[in-house]
Amino acid sequence: MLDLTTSVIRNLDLGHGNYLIEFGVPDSIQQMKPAQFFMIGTPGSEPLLRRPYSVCGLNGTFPDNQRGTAQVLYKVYGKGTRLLSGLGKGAELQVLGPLGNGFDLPDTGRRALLVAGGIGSAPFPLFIRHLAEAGHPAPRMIYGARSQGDLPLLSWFRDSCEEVLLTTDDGSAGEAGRVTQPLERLLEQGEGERLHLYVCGPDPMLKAVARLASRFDVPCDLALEAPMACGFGVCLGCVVPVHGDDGEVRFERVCVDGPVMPAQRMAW
Amino acid sequence: MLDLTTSVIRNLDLGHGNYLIEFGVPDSIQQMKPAQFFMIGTPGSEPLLRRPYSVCGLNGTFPDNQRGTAQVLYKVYGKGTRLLSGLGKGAELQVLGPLGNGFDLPDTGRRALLVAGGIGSAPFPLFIRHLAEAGHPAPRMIYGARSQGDLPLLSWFRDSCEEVLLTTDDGSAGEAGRVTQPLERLLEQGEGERLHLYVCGPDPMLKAVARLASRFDVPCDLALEAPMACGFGVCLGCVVPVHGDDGEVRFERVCVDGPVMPAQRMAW
Amino acid sequence: MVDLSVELGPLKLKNPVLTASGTFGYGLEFEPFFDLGSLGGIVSKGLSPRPRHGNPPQRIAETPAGMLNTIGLQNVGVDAFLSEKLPKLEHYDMAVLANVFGETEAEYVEVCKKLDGAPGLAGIELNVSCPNVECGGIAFGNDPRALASVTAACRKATGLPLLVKLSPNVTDIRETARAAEDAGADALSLVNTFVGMAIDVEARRPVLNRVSGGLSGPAIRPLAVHMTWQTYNAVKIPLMGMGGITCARDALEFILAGASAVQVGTSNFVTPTSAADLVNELRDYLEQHGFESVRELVGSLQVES
Amino acid sequence: MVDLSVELGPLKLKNPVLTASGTFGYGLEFEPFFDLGSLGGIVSKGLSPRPRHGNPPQRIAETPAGMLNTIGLQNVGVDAFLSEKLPKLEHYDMAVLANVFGETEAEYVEVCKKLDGAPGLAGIELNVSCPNVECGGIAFGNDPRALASVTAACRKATGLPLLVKLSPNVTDIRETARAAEDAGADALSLVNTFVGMAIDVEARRPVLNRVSGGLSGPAIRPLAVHMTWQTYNAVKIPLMGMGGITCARDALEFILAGASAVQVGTSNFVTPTSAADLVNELRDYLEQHGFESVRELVGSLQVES
Ligand SMILES: Cc1cc2nc3c(=O)[nH]c(=O)nc-3n(C[C@H](O)[C@H](O)[C@H](O)COP(=O)(O)OP(=O)(O)OC[C@H]3O[C@@H](n4cnc5c(N)ncnc54)[C@H](O)[C@@H]3O)c2cc1C
Ligand SMILES: Cc1cc2nc3c(=O)[nH]c(=O)nc-3n(C[C@H](O)[C@H](O)[C@H](O)COP(=O)(O)OP(=O)(O)OC[C@H]3O[C@@H](n4cnc5c(N)ncnc54)[C@H](O)[C@@H]3O)c2cc1C
Ligand SMILES: Cc1cc2nc3c(=O)[nH]c(=O)nc-3n(C[C@H](O)[C@H](O)[C@H](O)COP(=O)(O)O)c2cc1C
Ligand SMILES: Cc1cc2nc3c(=O)[nH]c(=O)nc-3n(C[C@H](O)[C@H](O)[C@H](O)COP(=O)(O)O)c2cc1C
Ligand code: FES
Ligand code: FES
Repeated sequence: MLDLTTSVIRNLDLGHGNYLIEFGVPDSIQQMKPAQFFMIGTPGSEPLLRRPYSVCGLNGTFPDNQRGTAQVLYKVYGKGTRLLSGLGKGAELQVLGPLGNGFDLPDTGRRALLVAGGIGSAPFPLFIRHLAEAGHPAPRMIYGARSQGDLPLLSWFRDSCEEVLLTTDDGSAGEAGRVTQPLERLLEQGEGERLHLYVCGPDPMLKAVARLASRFDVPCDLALEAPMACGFGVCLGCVVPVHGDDGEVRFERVCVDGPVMPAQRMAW
Repeated sequence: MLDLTTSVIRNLDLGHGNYLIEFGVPDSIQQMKPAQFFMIGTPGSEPLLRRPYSVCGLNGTFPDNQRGTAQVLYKVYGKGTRLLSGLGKGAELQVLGPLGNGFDLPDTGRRALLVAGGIGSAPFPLFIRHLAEAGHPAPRMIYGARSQGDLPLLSWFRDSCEEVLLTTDDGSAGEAGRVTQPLERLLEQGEGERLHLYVCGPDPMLKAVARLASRFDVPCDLALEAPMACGFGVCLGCVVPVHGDDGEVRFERVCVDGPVMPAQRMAW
Repeated sequence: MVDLSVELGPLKLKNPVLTASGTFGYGLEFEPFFDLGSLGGIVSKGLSPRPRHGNPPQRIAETPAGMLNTIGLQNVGVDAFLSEKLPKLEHYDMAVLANVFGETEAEYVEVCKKLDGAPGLAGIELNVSCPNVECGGIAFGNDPRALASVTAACRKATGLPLLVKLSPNVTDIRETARAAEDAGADALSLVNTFVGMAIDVEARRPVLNRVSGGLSGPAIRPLAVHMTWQTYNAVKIPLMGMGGITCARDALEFILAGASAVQVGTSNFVTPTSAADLVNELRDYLEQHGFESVRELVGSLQVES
Repeated sequence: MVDLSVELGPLKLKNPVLTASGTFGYGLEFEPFFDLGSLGGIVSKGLSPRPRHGNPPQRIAETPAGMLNTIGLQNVGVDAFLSEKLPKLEHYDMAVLANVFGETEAEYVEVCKKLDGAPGLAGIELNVSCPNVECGGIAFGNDPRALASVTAACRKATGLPLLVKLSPNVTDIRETARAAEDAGADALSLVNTFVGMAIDVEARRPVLNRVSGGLSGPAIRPLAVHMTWQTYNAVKIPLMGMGGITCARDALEFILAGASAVQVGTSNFVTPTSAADLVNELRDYLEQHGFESVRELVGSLQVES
């Protein structure tokens, strides 16, 4: 774990409030697993807390990125992301990482099915690269969002996945509705036996996908979000209730025990 | 008085922590008097309060500035000025002004002698232009600072004043010592009868110059500084003790009753 | 069209946005920025029987997301307020409240009597965060008995709507709130500033001439919202909430927690139009969320039990 | 070479910088960031007789220059602390203090007895900001009598240096400070968090599951410095100051106001190295200003009278 002062290399505006920011990182960071994350702070004392962002790419994840860099895909919500979006080349960043556990590859016999909700697609580029490097076939992806503009990196995902099924709440791209619709169809066709679901997106989506995974008994890993103060396990602010091995519900920290947790452990 | 959202046109680094920032202003602002000031805020919620800065230049004060702009000369001290120094072209500024009273021209028979301490030279470029426009001869200036690097716009002042007498605490430029040394010599030579002192700089300097002015009975206007929350007269935070016409000491607001006050009114 | 009007007992306001005492001068200073008539009301600088010079500088200090002040209740005095300030505010369609303080109970009563029946005055707000010189210097507002006594005395002195402005520097604000309610207050304002202090570590001196001062601004908002919620659940009279309000979202925290109206304080210094902007933002929020009246929101916080 | 060592009664520290309870885990979590031995000491997460799960999420909320938390005193329990955590800290040259809390006086005493004499433990800090279940739920620390009683009981239960950590949610902190002093505390820590609340105005619900939480961070610093100054002038025992400290300048405000040592809390979350950085900054300040010992600065604030 490093706390590094680095600087912005570029901060690409992808439209609709989505950005891809690139900054320099030392070699050790290149070992990061997909769905591991950084706590990123911008200069100045506001906001007080750093914000968590998944690693989206590293050396070679995107064709045009520079060596010794990392990329983070983010969407502007509030103070922290607004400040981030205003940074230009050379601006200073405070970056703590790698944090959290990250996605593991699927067991043999199973293929990764990525389920992303909007900006929840952030951890998948690096995961797709990891799958390729490990000799896995290109995964399929179900990518949903409110509207057409909320599907960042869509063309990159189309190039890098076997197939991308789209859903939008307003029908402006792909099927009108939720990611659970195409997912349920796939699972009803019996595909579940050969799949491992990797899910990242807003809480209601995670819950809906987890319910389907449980109904069809498919392995399912969720990349969770929680408000975080520290990101490295000390504030105890980011807990979620999970079923312990002893069957009792207890609180675990999303930042160190997650952010990836098997869906069946969740005690929502 | 306007509260305008404007943007940075350029932010020149003059070295040693001194900057000249230029931003767009509407025509009404062009009527500002020297030593009037702005309350300037930068985007984001930190620092809470805007900071006061004198108007340094307007259309035509500096040869290369654009029409419809104002310039502010500032030095980096803390949070607010540090943020300001980081802004590039196009960055948003919140600018409230014109505020305060400003310098009046000297009475006939008297010539302006400008006394500046470091960044206290900020209001003088506009004042020098006003003097010229009113047909006054180019003024003399005594310009003091801690060290050589703390004399921003020195070559501009040299070009625009009849004479610039320099003092530095460390002797790195001009006479070693304080502005009061050359000033006292001038006054002892009997020049006081033909002079009106205009003074801007740190408090101890203002006090020392005010004492000399009183000793030699020279008209002397001070551009005061005080911590300010509002800049337009409502918080009552910026008061200084002054002698009232009735002889009693009372508190007046630097932001609306000043920042320019006749030295003899001060009840320090 | 959404309905922004609210009632705090006998005090009727066209909208729930006022400006806080000591942060809005006597109102007139804001005429260059917006139409004062767009506000629900304004609260005057604290008024004493005679004019006061206030404390020597340094009077203010910035702190993280807040500021400290020791203005020391500098004011023109109640007579000048009535003769010079109030008449100029009369033509604005909004409520003018007079904030009142004293060093003794008799001074409070004296000012209230003078204000009683003044044309164009909508009500009185008692600032009880002042040291009680007859009572060892502890603030009226930090002692439920002194508070009840001064409230009851002022209640007798005026028929105007009477608000008591609570001090937050207490162990349990519900006690002082109930004391003011029982003594006849029509509504409560909360909160006044928190006592704080800043030190210049280079000079090794307090930044403020009077050592300590009152903390205001966004920093105190979570504390003030909590006190509003506590008080809402402890008294029956309506509340006027304040402490760090800068925008409609901030104001809504107080309204949801139980405030029928809000006051904008320190934010007036930073963005002179903030109170007027807030009225518009509040209207937008109500429209976007399908509320017909802001009164539906007062105290409507949903808390699982 | 400047001398950073300080003494708080029987507690000797190599430098005056500690980390605050609940913000530094059990210390081990910070081993990746710096040598724990560079600190004056650390204070453990609050320990109860048995392990506690804490409160359900959402447990934290950011506020202007601050944060609210309702962690709910989740901890491993005193036994696991003694067997699993404390031994791993023994080889660091710094003081380990155990922060202790209970819902009854008996629970406090139980934990103190278990800690008494534990190898490598430098002292005990009582967190008295917990609701007293036997006494109507009002926090021990907000009631001078309950505070005196629990302090005296713990004093009997342990020979270790005993610190009482004061709650800031009181009308006059000097009263609780004196109560703790009279009941045998060796030193006082101040302050714990202020009670606050945040509301999600879209959901119209409290942001925190438990509605209210404790406010910490730079926002509270001016309030905490003031309480330190008040307490310094009211008691004879030494003080450990905290509340919003992020750097040496912040720490110096507390030291000048009378704190012999300081604790860094929320800042550990934002900048994991802040406590270690602070030690170096403090040394620089002393050197630059020509002080030989940090003890010269304690309470050295110059106040005109
Ligand atoms: C492990 C982890 C990894 C993450 N990875 C990424 C990532 O790669 N890219 C990314 O953009 N975000 C990511 N997030 C979410 C990101 O941290 C938040 O969007 C960010 O904290 C928002 O900060 P802010 O200051 O802009 O908003 P705040 O000012 O903190 O919040 C503003 C408002 O937006 C709401 N809000 C904040 N975040 C979200 C959200 N994610 N969804 C919906 N509403 C929200 C808040 O409740 C609040 O009302 C991740 C979160 C976690 C826990
Ligand atoms: C009417 C008026 C006009 C002004 N005009 C100008 C101007 O044209 N150009 C300009 O650069 N400044 C000017 N100032 C001063 C300027 O407002 C301050 O320098 C500024 O507020 C500093 O803000 P900050 O956030 O950077 O420092 P802060 O964070 O507020 O202060 C940081 C530290 O620096 C100290 N400090 C702050 N300002 C000064 C100062 N001026 N001198 C010495 N120490 C200081 C503070 O006491 C504090 O210890 C003016 C002030 C007034 C009242
Ligand atoms: C500079 C200043 C002066 C104040 N003067 C008064 C006053 O005269 N009477 C009073 O009751 N409150 C006074 N207050 C308190 C405010 O009315 C308000 O209660 C407090 O500032 C909290 O609100 P805010 O955080 O929005 O500023 C003053 C506050 C400030 C900042
Ligand atoms: C997440 C969190 C947990 C805390 N847990 C405890 C605790 O267990 N015991 C205790 O006495 N104080 C606890 N505190 C209070 C801190 O020790 C400290 O008193 C307070 O946060 C003020 O300091 P700060 O502003 O530097 O954070 C906690 C604070 C935070 C933010
Ligand atoms: S964010 Fe602090 S423990 Fe997880
Ligand atoms: S700065 Fe507010 S009155 Fe002068």
